[in-house]
Amino acid sequence: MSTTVMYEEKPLKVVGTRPLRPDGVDKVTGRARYAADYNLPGQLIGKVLRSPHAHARIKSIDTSRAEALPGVKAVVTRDDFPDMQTEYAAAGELTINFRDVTRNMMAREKVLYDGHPVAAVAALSASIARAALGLIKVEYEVLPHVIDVVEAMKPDAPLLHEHQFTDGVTPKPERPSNLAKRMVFARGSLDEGFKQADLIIEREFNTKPVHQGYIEPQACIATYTEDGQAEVWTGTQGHFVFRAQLAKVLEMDVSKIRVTATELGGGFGGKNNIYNEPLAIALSRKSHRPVKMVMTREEVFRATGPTSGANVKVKLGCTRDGRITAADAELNFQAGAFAGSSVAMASMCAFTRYDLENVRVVGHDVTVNRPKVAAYRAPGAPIAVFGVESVIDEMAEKLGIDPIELRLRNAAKEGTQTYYGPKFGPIGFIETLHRAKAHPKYRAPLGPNQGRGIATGFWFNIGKETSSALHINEDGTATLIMGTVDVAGGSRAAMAMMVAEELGIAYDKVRPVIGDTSALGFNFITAGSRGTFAGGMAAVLAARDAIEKMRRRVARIREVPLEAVAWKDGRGQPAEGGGAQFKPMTLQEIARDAGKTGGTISGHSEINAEGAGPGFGTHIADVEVDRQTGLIKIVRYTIVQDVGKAIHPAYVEGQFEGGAVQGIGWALNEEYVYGADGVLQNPGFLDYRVPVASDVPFIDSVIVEVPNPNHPYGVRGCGEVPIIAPMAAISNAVQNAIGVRLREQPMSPPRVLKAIEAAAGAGAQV
Amino acid sequence: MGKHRVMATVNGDAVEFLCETGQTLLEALRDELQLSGTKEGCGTGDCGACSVMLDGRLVCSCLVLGVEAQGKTIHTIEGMAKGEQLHPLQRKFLEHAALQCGICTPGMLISARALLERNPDPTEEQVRYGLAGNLCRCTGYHKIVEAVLDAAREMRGA
Amino acid sequence: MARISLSNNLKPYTGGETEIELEVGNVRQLFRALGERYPDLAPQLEFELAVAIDGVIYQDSLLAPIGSDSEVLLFSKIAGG
Amino acid sequence: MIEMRYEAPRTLKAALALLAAANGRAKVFAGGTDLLIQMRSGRVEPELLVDVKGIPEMRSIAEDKGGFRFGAAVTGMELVEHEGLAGMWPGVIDAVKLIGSIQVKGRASVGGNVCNASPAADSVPALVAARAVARIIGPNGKREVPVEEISAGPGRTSLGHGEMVVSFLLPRRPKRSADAYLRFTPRTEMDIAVVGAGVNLTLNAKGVCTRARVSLGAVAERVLLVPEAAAELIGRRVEAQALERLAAAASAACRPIDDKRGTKEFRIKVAGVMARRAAEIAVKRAKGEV
Repeated sequence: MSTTVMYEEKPLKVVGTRPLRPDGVDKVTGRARYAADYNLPGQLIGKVLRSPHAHARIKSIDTSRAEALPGVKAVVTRDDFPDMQTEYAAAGELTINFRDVTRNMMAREKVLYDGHPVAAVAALSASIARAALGLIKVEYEVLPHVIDVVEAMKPDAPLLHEHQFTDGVTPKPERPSNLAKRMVFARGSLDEGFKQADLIIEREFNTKPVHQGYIEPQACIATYTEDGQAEVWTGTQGHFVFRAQLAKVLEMDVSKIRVTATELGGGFGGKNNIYNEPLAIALSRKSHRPVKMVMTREEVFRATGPTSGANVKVKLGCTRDGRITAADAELNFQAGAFAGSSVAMASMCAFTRYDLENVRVVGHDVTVNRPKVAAYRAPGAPIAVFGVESVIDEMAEKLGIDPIELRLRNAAKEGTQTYYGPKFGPIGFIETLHRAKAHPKYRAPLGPNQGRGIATGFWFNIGKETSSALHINEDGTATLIMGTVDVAGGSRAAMAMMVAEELGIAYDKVRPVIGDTSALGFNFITAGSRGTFAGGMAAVLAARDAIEKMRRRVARIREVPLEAVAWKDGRGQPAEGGGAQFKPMTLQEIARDAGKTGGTISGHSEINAEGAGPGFGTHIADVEVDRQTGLIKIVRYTIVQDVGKAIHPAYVEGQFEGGAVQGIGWALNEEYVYGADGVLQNPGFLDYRVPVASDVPFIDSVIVEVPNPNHPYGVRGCGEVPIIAPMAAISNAVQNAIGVRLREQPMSPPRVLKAIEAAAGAGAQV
Repeated sequence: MGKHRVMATVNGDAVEFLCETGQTLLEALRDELQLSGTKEGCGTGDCGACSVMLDGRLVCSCLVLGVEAQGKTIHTIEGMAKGEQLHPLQRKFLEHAALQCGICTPGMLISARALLERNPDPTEEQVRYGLAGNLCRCTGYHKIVEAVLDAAREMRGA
Repeated sequence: MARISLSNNLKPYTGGETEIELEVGNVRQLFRALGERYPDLAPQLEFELAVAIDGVIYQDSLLAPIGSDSEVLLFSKIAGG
Repeated sequence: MIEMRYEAPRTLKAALALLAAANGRAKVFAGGTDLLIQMRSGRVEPELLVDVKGIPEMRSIAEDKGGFRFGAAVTGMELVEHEGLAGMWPGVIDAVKLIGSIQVKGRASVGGNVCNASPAADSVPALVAARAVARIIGPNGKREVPVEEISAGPGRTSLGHGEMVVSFLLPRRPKRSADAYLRFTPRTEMDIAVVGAGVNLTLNAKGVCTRARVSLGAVAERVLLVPEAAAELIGRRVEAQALERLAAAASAACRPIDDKRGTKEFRIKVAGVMARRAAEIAVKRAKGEV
């Protein structure tokens, strides 16, 4: 059943406060157990042999010498997995195709990127497993490769997939190509719109792939027993989705696989996909022992994530008074080795912050010889928004209109028709713009070589399948079993707070636990900022189910009609106008006697949450540019965002701060660097430069609360919006500081210095 | 030649373990001594998740060999609280919401304690540089820096 | 008959049609009818498309009812990281 | 698989004997912050690690001939915390402070930084500018070698088989002398120099530069000593014009490559900027203004 639960305004005791997270003490004492911290008796260590080539046909694989090495207990290759036909399923950001999933976890006909798995070994120790990898002989026929998205779209580019014919074009193409899919989102008439424009600006942008950069490398441990059952402990954003995928690629019954989501050391979209899990199960099946596999950081960079690199073209027209009349964009996204990037979502949110009559966005999904992209926090949106918000900034500058004012003149609001589909319900975009404009940081004085930039972001947010159970314990406490992984933001605390609010008991009397896949019905992955929205809705409904059962119990014990019992302040008491007087029963009293009055009480909910509320944010970035070296320093950074309702404001701020700094890293220095040979040159944290503490300032957070009408507490979801605007805000701030527009990401010192010199050479004001 | 037999003091306890020459102190702590609070994020000294104190020096345990621990004194996250009493830094990290996924937290706390031992009254900038060897991808460092400054205040009795 | 609109990006799969009328009682019936009418669209229906029925968005609700005078919009499903 | 051995000798003599017996298949192991990574990635596979951290001569810091001698295995943090050294050679300490994080400096040694022979090693330009001399011992006895002569290109040294660096001497210096080291990195910390510049100079009572050494890192196959750049300072007041010429001479001396860390053009330009800024700091220090 699809479910929406309407928002009710009511006095709150727990929601909106800042209690400590239930996983906190374990995390500050080193007790928290992440996947790599699990061990099983008799376990083997598994390691993966990876392709050293960007593109090659596998002519043969000889594992005999590895198998003969003492201590090696199993070796698996493509021959140990069934081939899969094209079949789609939902998985986090994107629809996945099992034909590709099985080829990505273990190469079949060809290797398609540096780092593509070719074989896996399980041995008594890591050092034996590593030595065994060196004994596997793979014969490759090296093929020409293509890394760049624009190059890959050319007709004579090296072809990754001989059977890939562009989807979404008519007539159907006769020749295969790297262009997997073309999509067009449109509304109104561009010709009309550009005719009405007084000012038209057309610009091109390029971005490099960036990695989610979670600090915990992928890890899992699996055991397969002789009766055909498998158990897996892994770091994942969605253990039910992993179970589904494992069942498919290993041709097992879902009921025979049990997955436990361990404490997760960061994901950000990058832990939505199976990598080592099927290999560990296959190795365990072959060796009859548990197999533990932990990726190295180098493997994480070479073979997981990243997000797309892209080429983006934006053309905007507007009137003299700043009303946008036409908006056109082309987004060319790298999908990596297999089709399916975030280009569709990027297309759908490129212009969606604005109320526009005439829009067209063309999206291209392009396969290249790089690791298959994974979701990364608001997948694709930062890339599209970098281009769009830069051009809007340029418009404001040319028209002499304040950049926030220009955005206010075009801002989407309730009732705005989007170009991708629905009309907006109540949204808080305009509120964020007003609050940003009024913020003291918007007027803070700027020093020499300093500048200020504005940019905005929008994300859809999602609901989807969610299950939850709430057990009322015999002492009057409650245990909440959740199926949505707490991907770090603190959703366990938020759920427990909402449940405590519903039950009318203290927050610390509710213990939230993430159940394994045997504990609950299906739960979709924690993605799309759905954790607190959908998980919260399920938890609230489980609590309401338990309350309903407790009311019934009170009615039976007190021998009054059900309608006479109201639930308030943690007890069943006479309903106003209910017609019966009786001694109220507290939750503790009900719980204590539950066994003898009809059995223990638990609430359940199994829903498909609909009604997610779109989120909007406005960012103010202040930068200082060293004109002689091109170094950009972030001086101040402010986020104003509508979250609907902040259940736990400190954890909402945490999402803003973390998302902003990821966005700052993306803007300034993060990038995948490939050599001419198609091999990744910076697979480590030394040369893949995520921000360190001394690179960033404090982040000012302003929480705006325009309730989502479709959630009992008004939650929209908040985790993804913060990463969308930083790239554009920083680029706009650089322009404001030194009069140079940066349209290449990352805005690293060599690129910035080059742009400064080019501008000086062109006679621009520097 | 077989494995090395190493005797060391970890969090005040005399311990003994066996290791190969190539095994790191991090591997010895996690796999031989079951002290898995120290984390591996990179294995190359670039993320700080494996930070421990070795004879009073802050080090990345992934860049120390297990065999070098012979006769040495090591402090890890597991020894930071004294019984029920959390270290002020641990408490402030909780109160300030200075952790999310928690994978960097043990190393971050060890580094923060080392910082405050050298400099009990650091500025914001000194805290940021003092923790620059510890990557955190979740928090943007904001609440971590606040928590360390607040803990420093409390520890100084200010 | 419910009025069905398909977002513009689906044109390649419908021979260019974006507005039709269908007699369907819920989303599952809608998908079945659309799949028969537009075979190229069929593979996308369940996994890639969301519907808005009289302004309310459903991403995964095959049984959501569609009234005889409903306005229904089909567009791409959304997710996140 | 050949098992790797580990030895921790207590004397130089014992260390030399171990190195000699290993026939080139041993590695001197001090901080290990480069070596362990190279071993992990399989780039080096030594049969023997000779841990020299227990050898007193390699772990001490002492005044020597009016300057300072420090052991090649002294850790970065020990150098940073040594007040006398920081007072006399602030530029060398600037450089040591930049060798990795506090954690890495808790282990990494200057001897390792020098012998790893990376053109981007932070301590090397500062040592070169400071006229530091390395004491090397080997099967044929002891020799003293200027630091700039140790690297023979990326990852290669001029050390012979069985030789190792024991210590470095930072010489005594005249009044009104100071040094400075600056590097450019995209991040504030945890990075490898895209360009590094060391400047060491002496002023006379009138503020005219009488002696100067300028060195550059990460702009060639090894750290460069750039006398042409120093010549622009000597005999002049270190002011705008001299600094401009210094910058130009530094840029002109570069012969860098494009790599993942920076482009050729960028390195050439920024080498001049770093040299100029380092000279400005050195002058302020020499005048006692900081």
